[in-house]
Parts: sequence; C-alpha cells; structure tokens
Amino acid sequence: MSQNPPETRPEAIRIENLHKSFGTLDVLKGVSLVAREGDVVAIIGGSGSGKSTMLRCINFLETPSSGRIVIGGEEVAMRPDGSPVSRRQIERLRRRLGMVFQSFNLWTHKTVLENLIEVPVYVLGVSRAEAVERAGKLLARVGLAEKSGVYPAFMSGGQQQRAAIARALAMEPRAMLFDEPTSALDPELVGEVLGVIRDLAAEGRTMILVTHEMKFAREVASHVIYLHNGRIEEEGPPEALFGDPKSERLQQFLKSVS
Amino acid sequence: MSQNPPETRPEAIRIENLHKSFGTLDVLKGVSLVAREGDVVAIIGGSGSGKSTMLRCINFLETPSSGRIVIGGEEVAMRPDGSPVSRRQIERLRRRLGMVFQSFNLWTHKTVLENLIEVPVYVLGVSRAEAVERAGKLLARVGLAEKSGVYPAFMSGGQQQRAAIARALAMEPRAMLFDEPTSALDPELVGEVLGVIRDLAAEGRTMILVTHEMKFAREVASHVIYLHNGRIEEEGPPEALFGDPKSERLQQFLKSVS
Amino acid sequence: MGSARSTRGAGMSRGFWQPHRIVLIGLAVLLALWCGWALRWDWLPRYLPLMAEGIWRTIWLLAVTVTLGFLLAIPLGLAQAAGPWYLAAPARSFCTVVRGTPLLLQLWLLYYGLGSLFPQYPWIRESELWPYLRQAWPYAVLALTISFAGYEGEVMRGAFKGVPSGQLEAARAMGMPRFTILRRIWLPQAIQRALPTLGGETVLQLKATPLVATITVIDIYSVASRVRQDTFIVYEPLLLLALVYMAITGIIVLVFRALEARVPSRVA
Amino acid sequence: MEALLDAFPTLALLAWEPPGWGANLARGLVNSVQIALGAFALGLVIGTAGAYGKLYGGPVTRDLLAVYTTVVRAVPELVLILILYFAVTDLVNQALVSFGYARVQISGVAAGIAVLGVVQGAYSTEVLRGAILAVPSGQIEAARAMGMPPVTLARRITFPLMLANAVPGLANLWLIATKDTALLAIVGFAELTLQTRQAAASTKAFLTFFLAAGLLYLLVTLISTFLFARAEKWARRGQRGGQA
Amino acid sequence: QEVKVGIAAEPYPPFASPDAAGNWIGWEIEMIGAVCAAAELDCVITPVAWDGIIPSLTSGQVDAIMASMSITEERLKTIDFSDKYYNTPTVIAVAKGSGIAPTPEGLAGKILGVQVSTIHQDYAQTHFGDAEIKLYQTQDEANQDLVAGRIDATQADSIALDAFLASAEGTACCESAGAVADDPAILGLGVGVGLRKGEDDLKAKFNAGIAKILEDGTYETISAPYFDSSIYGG
Ligand SMILES: Nc1ncnc2c1ncn2[C@@H]1O[C@H](COP(=O)(O)OP(=O)(O)OP(=O)(O)O)[C@@H](O)[C@H]1O
Ligand SMILES: Nc1ncnc2c1ncn2[C@@H]1O[C@H](COP(=O)(O)OP(=O)(O)OP(=O)(O)O)[C@@H](O)[C@H]1O
Ligand SMILES: [Mg+2]
Ligand SMILES: [Mg+2]
Repeated sequence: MSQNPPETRPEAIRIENLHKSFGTLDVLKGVSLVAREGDVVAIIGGSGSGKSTMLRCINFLETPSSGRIVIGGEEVAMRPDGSPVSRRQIERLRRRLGMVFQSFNLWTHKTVLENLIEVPVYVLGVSRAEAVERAGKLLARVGLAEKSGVYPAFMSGGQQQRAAIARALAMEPRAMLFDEPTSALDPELVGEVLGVIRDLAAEGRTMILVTHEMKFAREVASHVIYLHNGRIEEEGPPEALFGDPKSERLQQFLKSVS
Repeated sequence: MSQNPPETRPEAIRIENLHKSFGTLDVLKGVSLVAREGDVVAIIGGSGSGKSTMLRCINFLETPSSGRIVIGGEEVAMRPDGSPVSRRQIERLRRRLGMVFQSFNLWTHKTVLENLIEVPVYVLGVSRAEAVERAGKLLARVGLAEKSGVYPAFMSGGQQQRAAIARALAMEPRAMLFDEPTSALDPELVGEVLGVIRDLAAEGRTMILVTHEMKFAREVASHVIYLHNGRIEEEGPPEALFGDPKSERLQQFLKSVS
Repeated sequence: MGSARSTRGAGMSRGFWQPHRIVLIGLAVLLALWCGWALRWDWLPRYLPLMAEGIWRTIWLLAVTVTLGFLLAIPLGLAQAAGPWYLAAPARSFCTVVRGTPLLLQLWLLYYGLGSLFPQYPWIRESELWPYLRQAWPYAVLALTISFAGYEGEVMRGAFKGVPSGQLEAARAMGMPRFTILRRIWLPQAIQRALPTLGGETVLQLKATPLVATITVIDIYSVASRVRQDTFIVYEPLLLLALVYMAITGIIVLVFRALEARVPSRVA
Repeated sequence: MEALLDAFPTLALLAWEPPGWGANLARGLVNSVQIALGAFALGLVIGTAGAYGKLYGGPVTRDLLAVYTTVVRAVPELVLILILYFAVTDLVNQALVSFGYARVQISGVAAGIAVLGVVQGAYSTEVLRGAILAVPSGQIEAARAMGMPPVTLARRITFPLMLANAVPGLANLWLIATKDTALLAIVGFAELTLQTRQAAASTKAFLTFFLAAGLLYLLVTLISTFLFARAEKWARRGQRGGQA
Repeated sequence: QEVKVGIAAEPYPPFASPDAAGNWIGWEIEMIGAVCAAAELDCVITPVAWDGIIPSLTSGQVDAIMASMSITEERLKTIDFSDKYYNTPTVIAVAKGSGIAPTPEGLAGKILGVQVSTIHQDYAQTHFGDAEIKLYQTQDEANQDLVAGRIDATQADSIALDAFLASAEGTACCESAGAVADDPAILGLGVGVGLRKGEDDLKAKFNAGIAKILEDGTYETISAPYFDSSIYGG
C-alpha cells in the first residue's frame, strides 16, 4: 500500500487467509492482501506458485477452499466449503472487477467494438448508442481506433491485449485484475501494453497484476507480493523488495530473473 | 563470425542474397549470412521483421523466392522460382540441421523417448537398441533422464523445450537452428533452457538462433544480425552491436528492449 | 507437398476459369446434351405438376425438420456437454437410440404403431385434432425432427465442449448471468464450430426424407419412383431426381457457406 | 417365458429353428455387418487417398475430387446403385459383346460393396481431410524439418495424429454403413432389413419383427460405440484430459 | 435353355413368399414351375428387390419376370409381356357398417387407399376423382390404416383383400363393399410374364406354356388349394 496517508482511502479489495486446494494439492495456503483504491499491487513468483489461482479466486473463477473475500466493502457470502451462497451476488461483484487474461480471451465471434459493448449493453443495461460512443473513446485511448470493426483473429498479439484491456475498462470497473498481461508478447509489444497499464495506474485505478516483468513491477507498483509455494514469502513496497530482499528464496528468484 | 583464425574453419551454412515473398508481401529482401563450424549466430529484430522466415528458409520449410543456400559445402539446387529441384536432396540436407521450434512441436502421440528415436530409427536407419541408448544419454544430459516414458503434454514448458533440443541432437546434426527457444517460458525456465544452449555452444556446435533475449545473445553469440523489415540493418560481433549500435533503428530497438 | 498449406489461399484467388475447369464443364454439358437426346423424356410433361409438388414437399419437409430438429438438438447437446447427470443421461440415451435404429423403423413405429392407437379412443376421433392426427405428414415431421435432433445433439455436444473455456471465463469474469452467457457467447460460438458439420448433415437429412413415402407422404423421390413403376422407365426419372437433389444440395451448400462467412476466420 | 409367449404369441416367430425366423434375422445381421465392414474399409482407403489428394494434389486432382465428393454425397444411394450396378455393367457387357467377348456377371455382393464403398469414400474423404487439417501444422513441420520422406511422415506422424480427430466422424460413417446395407436388397442380397421385411410380410407380425430388427441395430450401435470410444481413447494417448 | 425368372424379393402371399427356411412357396412359384415345364424351359428362380427388378431384366441379369406384374399400355412401351396368366377382380373394402358403395358417388369425399403404381391407383384416379386418394407402398399398410380408421376404403385385387378380410383383424373391423365396375382398358389386361423387348422366341415359348397348362388342367390343379374360384379371369 502506498505510503502517504494510507488509511484514509477506502478498501477496494481485501482477502483474508485464503486457502485453495485442487483435490489433494494445496495451491494457496493462507494468503491475505488489502488493496485500497488507487493501489497497484504486483504479484510475482515462480511458475506454479499460485499467482494465477490467487487472482482467479478474487473474482470467484476458482472457488476458494476457505478464507474471506471482501470487494468494495461487501463481503462475499460463502458456505463453509467456500462455495458462494448467492450466484447473483457473485455476478454483481464481478461487474466491479475488470479482468484481463494472459491469453486475452476476446470473443472470437465478435468484432473488437462488439466485444467492448457486449457487457455494457447486455448486462449493465447501457443504451447501445452510449456504449458505442464510450467504446470508441476507449479504443482511441489504447490506440485501436481504426480496428473497431476487425475480428480479434486478425489482430496481432499486442493489439489483442490492448483490446482486452479496453474491454475490461468498458465495464467501468472499480478495480482491474491482470494475469501476466505481457507474456507471449515480443519486447516491443510488451512496451506498448505496459504503457497502457502505466497510464491506468497514473489515473489512480486500483489494480492487481501478476507479472514476470520485474522492471515494470518496480516502476509502477505501490506494493509487491512475492508468492512462493502458495504462501506470501515476502511483501512490501517495491524499493524494499527489490532493493533489499530479505528471504533467501526471493534473493535467488530475483537473481535468476534479472 | 568469431575472430581468431576465421577462414580456416569450413563453412557450415551460407546464404546469399535470399529473397522471400508471400504473395505481394516481400518479407526477405536479400539477406546473406555465413556461419562457419562452431559459429553461434544470433538473429534479433522486431516482430514481423522476417527472422523466423529466414530461419525456415534455411531448411526449406519455406521455399525462397530467389537466392543461394549452401549447407556444408553442398548447394541446394533450386529452380528459377526457388522451388527445390530434388526432394531427396532437401531431405538429406535437412537431416544435417537440427531445428528447435518456438512451440517445441514434440509429437504428442509419442513419449519423450519415442520422440527421440523416431528419426534415427525410421529415417536414418539406426538400430533401435542403439537409438534408445543414445537417446538415454541425451536425455540425461538435458536433465530429463527420468521423463523418458512420459508424453510431452504432461511436462512443463521448460521440460518440453529441453526435450525438443534433445530430439534435434538425436539426429547428430552438423548445425542447430533455434527459433525463439525461450519465449513463452517463465523466467526461471528461461534460465534452464539457456543453460543447455550455452553448453552446446561451448562444445563448438554451429548454431543459428532467433532470440529476444539480448542478454543471452550478447553472452553466447559469436556474431549478431539485426534484421529490420526483411533487410540486415546491422551485423557484427555482439560487443560492437550492443556496445556501439550504428543505425538509428537498432539504437531505438535496443532501448525499447532493455 | 511442402507448400500446399500456404499456397491454398493463393490458388483460390487465381480465378475460376482455369483450362481444366473449362474442359470439365464442357464434358458435363456434353453429357447433359447426350442424355437429353438419347434418352426417353416423353413421360415428362405428364408428371411435371406432380414433380413440382414433390419438390416443394421435399424442401418444405427438409426446412421444417432441420429447423425444429436443430432447436431440439441445442438442449440435447447442452445437457450432455454441461448438464447434471439426470439431464445428461436421458439426453445421451435419446441420441444413442435415435442414431442406433433405422429411421424407417422410427417412422413406422410412430405412424403405424403410435398413430394407430389414437383412433381407438372416440374422444380423440371427435376432437379438433383428429383431422391432423389422421394425416401422415405430422408423423413424418415428427420422425424426421427426432432423427435430426438425435444426430445433431451429438454434434452440438462436441461443439459446446469445443468452445475454449477462456471464452466463457471471460464472460463469467465480467459478471454475465448464466443464461446471457449461453445466449450471447456459448451458443453462437458452438454453432459457428458446428456449421461445417451441420451442412453435411443437412444433406444427409435431405437424403433421408424419401423414407416418408412409407407413410404415404409423397415427396420428389416417390414421384420419381412412381414414374418408374408406372412406365418401367428406369434411368431417366432417376437422373432427373439426381439433378434435383444436386440442385437442392447446391442451395444447402450456398446457404451454409453464407452462414459460415458471417464470422470470418483466419486460415492457419 | 411361457407367460410371455401367452401374452405375445408372435414372439414365437422369433424362434431360431423354422418356422421361427430367428436364424434368418441373425443371418441378415451377419450379412449386413460383413457388407458394412467391406464398404467401410473400402471407403477408408478411398477416403485416405481422397483426403491427401484434396489437400496436397494439383488443381486438376482437387477439382475432380471436389466433383466426386459433391456429386456422390448429393445423389441418393439408390440412384447410384442402380446406375453403377445395372447401367454400368450393362454398358460393359454391351461393349464386351460387341468386341466378341462373353458377358461377365458381376456378383451383387461385390458390386454392393463397391458402390457403398464409393459412397463411403466420399464421406470419409471429407472426414479425414478435416482431421488432417486439424493436426497442428507444427507436428508435421517438425518431421519435415528433420528430413522425413513424405510416406514415412504420413505413416508415422500424420496418420496416428489425425486418427483422434477422425474417430467421431468415422463412427458416424460406420453406423450409416450398417444401415445403408439395406440398399443391397436391390442387387438380391439378403441383409437384415430385407430379412425383416420378408419375415414381417409373410407372417403379418410387423411390430414384432420391426422391433426385433431395431434391437439388433441398436445392439450393433452400442457395441460399435463402445469400440470406437476405446479407439478414440487409444488414439488420444498422450493428450491431456482424455476425450476433449 | 436356362432362363432366369425374376421374382420380387418382397413377399406377396399367397402368390410368392419365402418360408422361414428360405424356400419360396406360393401359387405363382408353382405356376413358374408348371409354365416352364410346359414350355420346356430350364427356369431358375431369382429373387430381386422390386426396385431393381426392371433394371435386372433390361441389363440381362434375369430373362423374365413373374412377379404379379400387371400389363399396362404404358409399360408395354418399355418392356414386353407374355399373355396374361391371371387376372383377379378388383374389389373395395370398407369399415364395417359404413355402407360405402364401390361407385364414384359412394366414394365421393371419402379417403381411398391404394397401393402406389398399381392398376388400382390408375383405376382409382380415373374413376374416383372425387375421392381423396392416398398412396401406400404396400397393400398391407393400406389395410393397417383401414383398421386404424385413417382411410375410409381401400381398393385392391380380391385375393389380397379376401385374405385380409378373413383374418381376425379384418373380420373385426371391415367388410367387402363388392367389385368395382369393369374398365377393360385398365383392369382387363391381367398379369403377364415380363420380358425384354425383341425376345419374341422366349415370348412365344411362355405363351405356349401358359396355353398348355390352361388346356391340360395343370392350371386348375395348382390353383385349387389356393383359391375358391378361378383366378384366370375373363
Ligand atoms: N484446475 C486445476 N486443477 C488442478 N491443479 C491446478 C489447476 N489449476 C492450477 N493447478 C495447479 O496449481 C498450481 C498453481 O497454479 P497457478 O496457475 O496458480 O500457478 P502460477 O503461479 O500462475 O504459475 P505460472 O507462472 O506458470 O502461470 C500449479 O501446480 C498447477 O498445476
Ligand atoms: N505463411 C505466410 N503467409 C503470409 N505471410 C506470412 C507467412 N508467414 C509469415 N508471413 C509474414 O511475413 C512477415 C515476417 O514474418 P516472420 O514470422 O518471419 O516474422 P518474425 O521476425 O519471426 O516475427 P516474430 O518476432 O513476431 O516471430 C510477417 O509480416 C508475417 O505476417
Ligand atoms: Mg499463471
Ligand atoms: Mg518468429
């Protein structure tokens, strides 16, 4: 969490003691996190450490085994086994969270513009004209104004990634979740996408992002979490974490990455 | 090409004035390259600059539009339109070149061991027992000894990549071609795969590799080629290219990447 | 062999009128001329009205049963792909039984089996429905619909399962309600995947329609059979029939091609 | 058993020994399955060649194959059988006679298998073509990059890989083949449908025989579904998640 | 001289049907034996499905057809026929107590079922234009629908209908309405042996055979167990 007056800003996302196992495999062994509005939290860690799972639990794409999840002050009602009590609550909360997947997951049967207006029009009840207008602005913002009528399959990876970000933004979410938004992109495209995320951060949007780009995490995050084997091994402001890693595991990780 | 007595070593791969177009799109506009035995040539460049196409032309996965290709002193006989005169010649030359694809392309219906012995047994006529023995050694060498009976789908990306390298080595090729051997891997796996390639380089094997890892290109390559828009914009020993880039494009490229 | 995949696109743009095609078309025209000249067509004028009626009935049966059958196939496929066991199991059995028994038998059981039970109840005979129940076409429509649904339920099962889970996760992550996901994302993508198969299956359905003759519904096929039996001329009516079927198939192919082209896809 | 027979006296007609028709139905079933096997196998051979021709052949080959698959799939099988079996043999015989040779008599069964095989071939061409296209091109490129000759490549890599994609379509074709054998009644072949109709019309016990035939067909379907599922599982070895 | 005689593979009792052991029995089968013996032909019975029976004849796979095939003007344009060897009266069956008469007036507005592509279809369409005519693939199916009440009447030859009316099902529901008025142009030609055009030799032999068994009483001897009255017809 960023330094100067931290307690005054309201909480956007709070996770407490989250556990998640697949069958006998314990993937998350009690992780907690608080993101206030405007925070940018970066989650780093080795492959299989549970980063994606943690992100996916936040908007219930995975059902946690136990723990608490509070979105914008509203706690997700869970049964003892972690399954949600009310599907409607989940759907409502999800609309506040924009998720950007590693593999974009743009809907292949819709043009970029249609991808952007789908949820506003068919879920949020925005009028079509308004949704189109807003989508146009968003596309212009991520530099895809002239691609609005194109199907995702005909765009390069970087373009698809930016379209996916625009789609998430079109819901006007309170917070954004990014899962490795730049892997599988070539170095120049990485720069492009990171630029967009940096802009969003500058606007003061709450963001949680899983990333392999240490440089980026260092520059843009207000808080960094290092996940190892389903536990938070170390966390703190980026200067501390990257400048002076405490745990041996993190030191080793940073060495292999740099 | 590496510095000390370069002309004494025989040529492994020579490309002269290679052109390639897809329909009306000119992808390669006359590139040339000479790799002597033991050279490690790194090809770098932005997305769409033609790196993969150049590599694929070398073993005729793409038919060049014009130009000369000489493998181990033997020139590929081409018709005026660039198509090969003799399928058999192509097949024979290909067996001297081990190719490692970006997406591994291990045969999914065969175990790792079967992947390794397939070409030696069914194409090169090595006896099964001997192929199995050699494959075992190679697998041990890339640290996959205990995975020999596993199907590729059940291995992590880094393991698959190493298996793909072992498969290429099982043909005992004179030269190895790598297409972005580390993209789509997480940082720790990248280190693992680069380690293997470094070993091969140390053995004095001829290698041509397309890569986004500037750090690696700098460390291991004896010669670096910067491709831009289908032309070789700049080339030279890594120290020169990275330390003191001449062309403006390359300066810009290196800035965006670092 | 090497470059076939990449040249296919180029081949299509080279234009339709290539020399060998002109030769092929010439041969086809010659064959048609020979057929017209050398074979017996004197029966044709007498049967033309009947044939027109038969063609109309065939197209009508095909269109109605394909539409209804496909509507039925959607829940059948969905139940098998994603439903709880108590929906999946009956859907699966339905598809297996329908695909596993001859259509002729299904038609026969519906019309002569089920259909002949109704008249035993006077209240049915006196009801408004009797004029319809008494006719054969409702049974023909029912049997053909069930048959198409059985086969396509299987196709849709695969299509639903084939939609990448990421597509649905994206929708779920944005808080879309389940039914909206089905209607806006899952179903359209499943249909898109199934379209090439559905085109082929529609042609198969076209060839299944003649069986309705066993329950007195007269389609183009039975008109051709009747010409054959009346006059004992064998090949001419069949050639004409083949021509009609090829024309209908051509229309089916065009319709499906248009449907497929609505969402362009990149050829790898 | 006795009570059952009392309730449904026509069940006695299904007895094995004459006057029961059980043996006839069984013989019809065996005949149907044999013919279907023959036609299916022939169809696979034609289909494999056709699929390769469509994918890798020259423009003329591709167009000819397009005509073949379109026409044969569009034209009803009865028409094809009548034309290929009767008209073509007749033409051949007329030619033979005019050159002074003796007429040849083509066996109805061989002709039936040939005709059904040609029909099946058109369908399997499409099924196999789709299946080959669905093999990730990288798998084939990897083999090519290592200098594998085309035939070895087809045999060792493409064929086993495309099998998994082809099995569901081929299973459907097989079921169609078992039912299409009914057409061979025209060339005088006693398969299941004809046996059923003969039994039913001779005894007027339509319901009994039609249901019995339906059960036999269903039995074939269930067994083959099971076998094809096994085959698909085997073909998908090495893939994660078993059947997709 | 060996002659392949084609019969329909679909049973048509009591004229020709296979028993469970696979032997073909029936009046027409015996008739084939008798005619061939009389004509001194060496006949081989060859069952062919009805759909393929004409092409079998024209392509030479059988040489003659004896499958209750009615002679019509139309068919004579395509193949040749011997003299008739039987011709049965045409009758109409109706639901019990319906009182429908076998006349154009009686059938007006009613639904009449006939087997497709038979002389009965021809006759019904010529004479009962005011009735709705439903076409069945087999007479059995028309009978079924008469039982079910989906048609009001069915027209067929007396042999087929009598057998049906004598069955348990038939006695329960239906009765004969009597014969239809004769129309020799349609009904009078009878059933003959189908032959390829131009085989006049064979035709003459069959004609001689038929004439001979009619004369020497074989015809009567064969028919007696099957039918109450003569089926040779006028
Ligand atoms: N649906 C699932 N079923 C079973 N195991 C799973 C499932 N999803 C993830 N896992 C396992 O959970 C562990 C953590 O997975 P997760 O995807 O969260 O890792 P990650 O930190 O995102 O790694 P990466 O950097 O490779 O994406 C892994 O061991 C993975 O195999
Ligand atoms: N089969 C093909 N048909 C048409 N165009 C192609 C084909 N293969 C490649 N191209 C085009 O050729 C250009 C160069 O492609 P290439 O794959 O060589 O780029 P690259 O330098 O390897 O890029 P990257 O870093 O993204 O892999 C691109 O514009 C691409 O769209
Ligand atoms: Mg992950
Ligand atoms: Mg590339």
